[in-house]
Amino acid sequence: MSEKKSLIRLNEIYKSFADNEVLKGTSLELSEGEIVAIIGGNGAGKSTLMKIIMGIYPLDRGEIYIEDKKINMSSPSVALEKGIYLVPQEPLLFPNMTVEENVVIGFNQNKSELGEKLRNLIKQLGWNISLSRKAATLSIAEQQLVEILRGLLREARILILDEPTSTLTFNEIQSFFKLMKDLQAKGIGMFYITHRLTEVFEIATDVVILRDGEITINGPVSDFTKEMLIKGLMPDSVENVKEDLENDLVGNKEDLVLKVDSLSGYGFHDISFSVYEGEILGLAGVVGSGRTELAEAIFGMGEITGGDVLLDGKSIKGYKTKEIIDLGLNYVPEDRHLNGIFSMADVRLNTTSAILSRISKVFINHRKEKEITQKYIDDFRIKVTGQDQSLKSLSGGNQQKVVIGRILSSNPKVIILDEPTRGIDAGARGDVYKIIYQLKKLGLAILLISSDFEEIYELSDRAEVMYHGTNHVALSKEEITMDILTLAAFGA
Amino acid sequence: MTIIKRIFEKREITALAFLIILFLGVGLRNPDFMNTQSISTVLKGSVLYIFLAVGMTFVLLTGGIDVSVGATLGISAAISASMIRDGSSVVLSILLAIAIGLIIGLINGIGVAIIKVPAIIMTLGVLGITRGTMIVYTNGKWVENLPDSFKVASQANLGGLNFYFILAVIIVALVQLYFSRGKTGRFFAAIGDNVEGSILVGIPVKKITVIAYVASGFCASVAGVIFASQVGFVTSNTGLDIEMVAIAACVLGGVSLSGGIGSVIGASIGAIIMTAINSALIFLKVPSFWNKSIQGSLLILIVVSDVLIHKYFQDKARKQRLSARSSFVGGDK
Amino acid sequence: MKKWKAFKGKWELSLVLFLIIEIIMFGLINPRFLKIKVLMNSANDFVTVAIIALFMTLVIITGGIDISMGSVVGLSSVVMGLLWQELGFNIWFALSIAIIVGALCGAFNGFLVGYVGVQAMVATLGTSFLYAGISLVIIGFSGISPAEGITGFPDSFRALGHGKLFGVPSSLIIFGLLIIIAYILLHKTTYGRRVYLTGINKEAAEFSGIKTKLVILSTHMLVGIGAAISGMYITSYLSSSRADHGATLTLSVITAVVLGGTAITGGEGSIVGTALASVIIGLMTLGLQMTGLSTQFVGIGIGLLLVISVAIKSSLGEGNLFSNIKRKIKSNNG
Amino acid sequence: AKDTEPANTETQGAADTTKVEKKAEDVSVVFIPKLTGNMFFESANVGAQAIAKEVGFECKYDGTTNATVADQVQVINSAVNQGYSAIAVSSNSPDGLNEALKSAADAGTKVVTWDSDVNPEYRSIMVSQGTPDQLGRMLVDMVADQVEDAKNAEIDFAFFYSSPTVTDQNSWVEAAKKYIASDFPKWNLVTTEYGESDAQKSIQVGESILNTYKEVDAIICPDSTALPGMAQAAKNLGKNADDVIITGFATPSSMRDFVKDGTLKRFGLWDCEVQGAMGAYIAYWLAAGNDFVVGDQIDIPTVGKVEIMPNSVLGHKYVADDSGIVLMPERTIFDINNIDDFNF
Ligand SMILES: Nc1ncnc2c1ncn2[C@@H]1O[C@H](COP(=O)(O)OP(=O)(O)OP(=O)(O)O)[C@@H](O)[C@H]1O
Ligand SMILES: Nc1ncnc2c1ncn2[C@@H]1O[C@H](COP(=O)(O)OP(=O)(O)OP(=O)(O)O)[C@@H](O)[C@H]1O
Ligand SMILES: [Mg+2]
Ligand SMILES: [Mg+2]
Repeated sequence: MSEKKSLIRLNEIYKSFADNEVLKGTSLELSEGEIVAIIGGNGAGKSTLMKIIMGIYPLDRGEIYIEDKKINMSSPSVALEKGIYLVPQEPLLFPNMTVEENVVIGFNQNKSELGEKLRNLIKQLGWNISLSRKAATLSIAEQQLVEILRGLLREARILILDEPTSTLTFNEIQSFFKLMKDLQAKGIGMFYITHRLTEVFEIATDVVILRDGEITINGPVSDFTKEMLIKGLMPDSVENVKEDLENDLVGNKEDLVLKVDSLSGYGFHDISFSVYEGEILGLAGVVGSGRTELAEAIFGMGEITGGDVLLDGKSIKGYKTKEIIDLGLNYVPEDRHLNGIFSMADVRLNTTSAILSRISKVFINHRKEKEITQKYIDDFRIKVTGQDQSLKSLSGGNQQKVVIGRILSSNPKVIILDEPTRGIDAGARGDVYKIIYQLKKLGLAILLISSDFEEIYELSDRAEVMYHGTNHVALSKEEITMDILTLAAFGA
Repeated sequence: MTIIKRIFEKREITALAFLIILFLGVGLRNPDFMNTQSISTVLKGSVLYIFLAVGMTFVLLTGGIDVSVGATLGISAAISASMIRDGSSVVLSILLAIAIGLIIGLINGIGVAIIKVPAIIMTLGVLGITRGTMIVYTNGKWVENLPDSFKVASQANLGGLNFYFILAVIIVALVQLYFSRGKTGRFFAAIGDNVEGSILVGIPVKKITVIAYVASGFCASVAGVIFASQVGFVTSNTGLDIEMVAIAACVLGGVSLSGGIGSVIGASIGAIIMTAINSALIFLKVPSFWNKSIQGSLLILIVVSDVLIHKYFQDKARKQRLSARSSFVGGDK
Repeated sequence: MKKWKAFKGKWELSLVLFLIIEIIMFGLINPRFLKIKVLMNSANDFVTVAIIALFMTLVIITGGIDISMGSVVGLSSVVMGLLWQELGFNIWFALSIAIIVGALCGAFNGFLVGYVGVQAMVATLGTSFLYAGISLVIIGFSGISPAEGITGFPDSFRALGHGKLFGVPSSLIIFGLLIIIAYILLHKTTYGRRVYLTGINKEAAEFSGIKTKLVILSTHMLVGIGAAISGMYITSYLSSSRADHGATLTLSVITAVVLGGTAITGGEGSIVGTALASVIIGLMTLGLQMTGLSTQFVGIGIGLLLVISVAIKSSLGEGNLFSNIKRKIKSNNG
Repeated sequence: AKDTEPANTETQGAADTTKVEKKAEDVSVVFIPKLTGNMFFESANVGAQAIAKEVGFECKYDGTTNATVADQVQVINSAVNQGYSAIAVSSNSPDGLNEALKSAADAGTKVVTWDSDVNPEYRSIMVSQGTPDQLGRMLVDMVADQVEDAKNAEIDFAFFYSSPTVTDQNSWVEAAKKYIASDFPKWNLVTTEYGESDAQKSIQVGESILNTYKEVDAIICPDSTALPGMAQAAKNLGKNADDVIITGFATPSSMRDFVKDGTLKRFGLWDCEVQGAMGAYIAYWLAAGNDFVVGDQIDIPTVGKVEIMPNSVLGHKYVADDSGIVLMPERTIFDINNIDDFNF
């Protein structure tokens, strides 16, 4: 592939945020028609590197060459002019604009022409999205679709895709991959960031592993196997969690903790299931099947129109969130940034935010607060410089661990985990799985909501599959297979 | 149902409806309120606020706020009036007053966009500085006895409508056209909606933000010149607290203080409402110590009902969408 | 770089530094400025702003703002005066009711902002008209001559604004007490923690079981109480109960809070900062007057102080002017 | 109250043999208006500065743009802190300044009021343009002069001034109402409106008054912003003095054009430059070390001799040797014949 024309070449890029050295002399090249998969742990610097290419962050040191010309990438408009476009990890839409406005803003072309092109593109992709909806009403998944549409419509020569598939459904991913291949054939080069190794082999031509700001592996995909990549990603040889804990998997099905009894609300309808002590109940389904609404309703944050929720046999319907937490149910929200973290606050404030009244009467008990925070930092191996590091400077995986720590600090009997590993790297994911098992061992009842069927398959003792707001299928341990999950989730 | 929803989504229309209800309601008690003379008084009186609200809309759309407009209005009024009184050419005086407005806007814009001082702080500081400067300039004196020719312009009518009001309408129409059709018109709202997103799609955020404040300074200085012409004398407290009226006007017209939403048409209707309330209370022959509390109650009533109506429809739409998702299965099975 | 950062982290420290420089500078210009009595008595004038600013800090930390407190100051003053003079209430009982009225005004603001969801600026703009209007209405109905106002309060009440304890004027004592109360409330109690968390991320706070609406309501209520206390102080200090007391406080209060390091966007701020900033502004006003400058121009000085200090503060942040300049210099060298 | 004892060891006999104990340069006066930027007070300051220059004492003009008691107290405190020897203040409230003035007196600062008084215990001399009664009557008479058989005429009139909280305007209006009730029982008050010292609003409110109360015969505007605003409003609606009587208090320069073009016939004011000069000079005179007892005379350069009268002329109960009133010589009614004679 070396004869191909080079589109962009990064030479010895350095970047640090305050004292945190994120990129330590990273060099990378992309040529026409290449799809370079970039993998690496949370906080490895993948997004940072891409934002530097896009001109969002200024670099500290190093050079960027586009078609062998050195470029001063001072702002995104320079990058856009050079035909670079970044589909960001966190969608950056304009909530008060329609989908169409969101996609076409910033173009210099005629608006009606653009609209036409956009409609064709959507048809070609076979995606189902209404152009006149306000972006504020879109789910994260839909927002991600819009971001991708933006990138595609821009006809960039260099397309950067930062975890575009983390919220897409299977079908959407397939049509998206097809389109990527079309673009590839046209000579467009792509950086493709993902945490899913199977995707690397499915779509990428080259693969790069970024570890702690340095490139450790770089080469054509054909040179590697999945195992090699996993090994490259995880130096500490993370043991297979599942096997380790296989023996304990027999749930103690005597004590019913959470019982949902034909519960209805907006977005879900007539849902019934039970969760027992020491058991993980998987709640599978595709994005938009209504699981988050269900979970929020149970948690006292959404409306319940019928049915009942019993915690330890006692109805908690209509209770306030605070009372529900105190009664022993807690929830790890799906949208971490919106609902999960206090980004300006430090780790300690985040960890204890749900148990303020418990650790202190009126005055804050700082000693106790420190103890509790340290416990979770140690237990979950949260990578921080100290308890007073602000959450916004942590990587996604570590942020999620802090959120789980907070949920646990309330000593719940039941926890609901909503997409607990979304956007988290393999290493951190292993950690989170371990944590989940620990909890199970402690006798907690766990409701695990996930769109990642592999996750449901690996962790669950039983599973419910939701489809269009109802619990469509209930599966016992033996029945949980990837095939059945997939079929059930799509309504079969 | 959908029509009602559409209407409530278009905040300009709710604002207009409220304005009409206000006129009809007061007109019912006192038909004089609906005669051309009173309506023209209201429209004429609203011109200042319309200009301020148009400028303010630029800034509010970007997610900022400009509380210095009252001071800018004051200093522009004082400068243009004193020059005209002292015999300078009217055109030159107006241009100079506008130049001052542009400079103040530029200072605000640079402070907010480039030095990154929060908008309310920056403009609050500039408010204090500008007011002080105005007093230094006028030496605390009023500017009086402007030539009648300059004052007469404020009474000029075209087809029964006040000339300045027509000017305001034209400006509003042009700005509205720019916001909805212009190449960069959408950028202001985009910045207020999502700054990072704007950067990503290549919107020159700093430049557009500076332009927003410059536009606000421009509008405020034009309002200042119009003030001088309408009132005929410029007191040292000219424009005092007027920024709050301008902001209230924008809010009434559906411009969001958190940025990203709103139109100049809405803001202008809001400006007319704010003016009309003043006159309406006199026409209702309410003892005037009630004025302030009635104004306040109305303002609260309007924004509260607006918020509630909005919430209601948003909630309803959400529920409908979610219900559609879950009930869809019935037909499917 | 490190030094600048530490500097930024300790905004309060730079305020102290500024305060010292300010005192020395004005002292050099006019030595009378340094008289302990002059300095202490200056508190009589700025304490009305400072009291409200202390509690306003909490509101701004939650991401809100309250521009109606000036009207609450006037309303509470009128309510107290009328209860005492017209209805013959005991002065301290009248005072308590006035403070309750202040709390109710604040609570109504908080209700509009927290529960109804009206933007704080808009809601309090409306109520600022309303509360000022109510003062006029009750004066209108009471038949009191607006020309004369209500006056002639008993000495015990006048001591509130004029008394001294060990030579320290009561204004300073009230200020000190309220600093301690506000400090403990915001920095030492779980309530304060909830205020911060609500300001940083309201949604996440809800998911943590924090009743954010109640938090918002209560912070506004505290400002209402602060405004009423300020109203009582000023009524006593001027021995006169009037509706327009406080009419011009709003901008000074917000200036003090922001200069004190509270982010107008919420989530960040401290009582010590606000207290220091109040003193800085108070002494600045006094000092500028004592240089012979006419009081009407003091606004220029305060405006400059506000803009420059906040510009410096935000320039010290990541990715702004200073770091940009630094980077430029560095890349030129390297 | 104590009786006034004319016997005085220091100023024997006629007080016009004034002894100035301090040199003029050593005396410094702060001249304090209710608010700055109001034409009335700015004109008074012109008089104050002129006499200060003439006599040679220092006179600082200090105030804020807000007519509030709190701001004024701060200005007074600052004057005392800076060691000024006297203040001449136009008070925003009859009682709100008491404490500040008391501490000023305690610190040795001489206190004079002008235009708007405080409780007489707290000042030495007040330079008064007249009692509320006089001014209230003057307002009414300016209307009555323009009406045939005013006593029996049934006329509708309105008040229009700055705000319901402002002290002196309200006191004149109260006095005017009393006078009308007793002397013009057939007059009918249709409305009282406020312009908030906001020129643009004053015009709008003015127009609305004329549109709402079409039959209104007279509008009385004892406020220097409301009067020109009202006149401009009438002009905008094409009305002149024959359609509606507009009168009130404002400076002649702000009304000159309206008188000339016939929008209104007459309005009044006193010579505020002279009042300012008197206030500043008397403050200086006291600070220079002069004492007085009620009944004495002061010789004011460019103005002439004025007599210190007892507080009772303004209806105050407090009577003391060292507290008195100096009345302005004349209040002026301006009309087409004399408007060009004044330039303040
Ligand atoms: N704006 C910022 N300010 C300070 N630190 C930052 C900022 N953005 C990123 N970082 C830090 O830089 C490091 C790299 O972050 P980056 O987002 O590039 O990781 P990533 O490889 O994309 O991780 P993930 O897989 O979780 O998306 C992290 O430690 C993060 O905390
Ligand atoms: N049309 C919509 N209007 C408003 N909010 C929506 C809408 N669709 C989804 N959301 C919100 O976006 C978030 C994510 O929704 P998502 O599409 O993931 O569906 P979901 O119903 O939560 O399904 P699941 O959890 O099963 O994936 C939820 O908090 C949901 O309330
Ligand atoms: Mg990333
Ligand atoms: Mg979900």
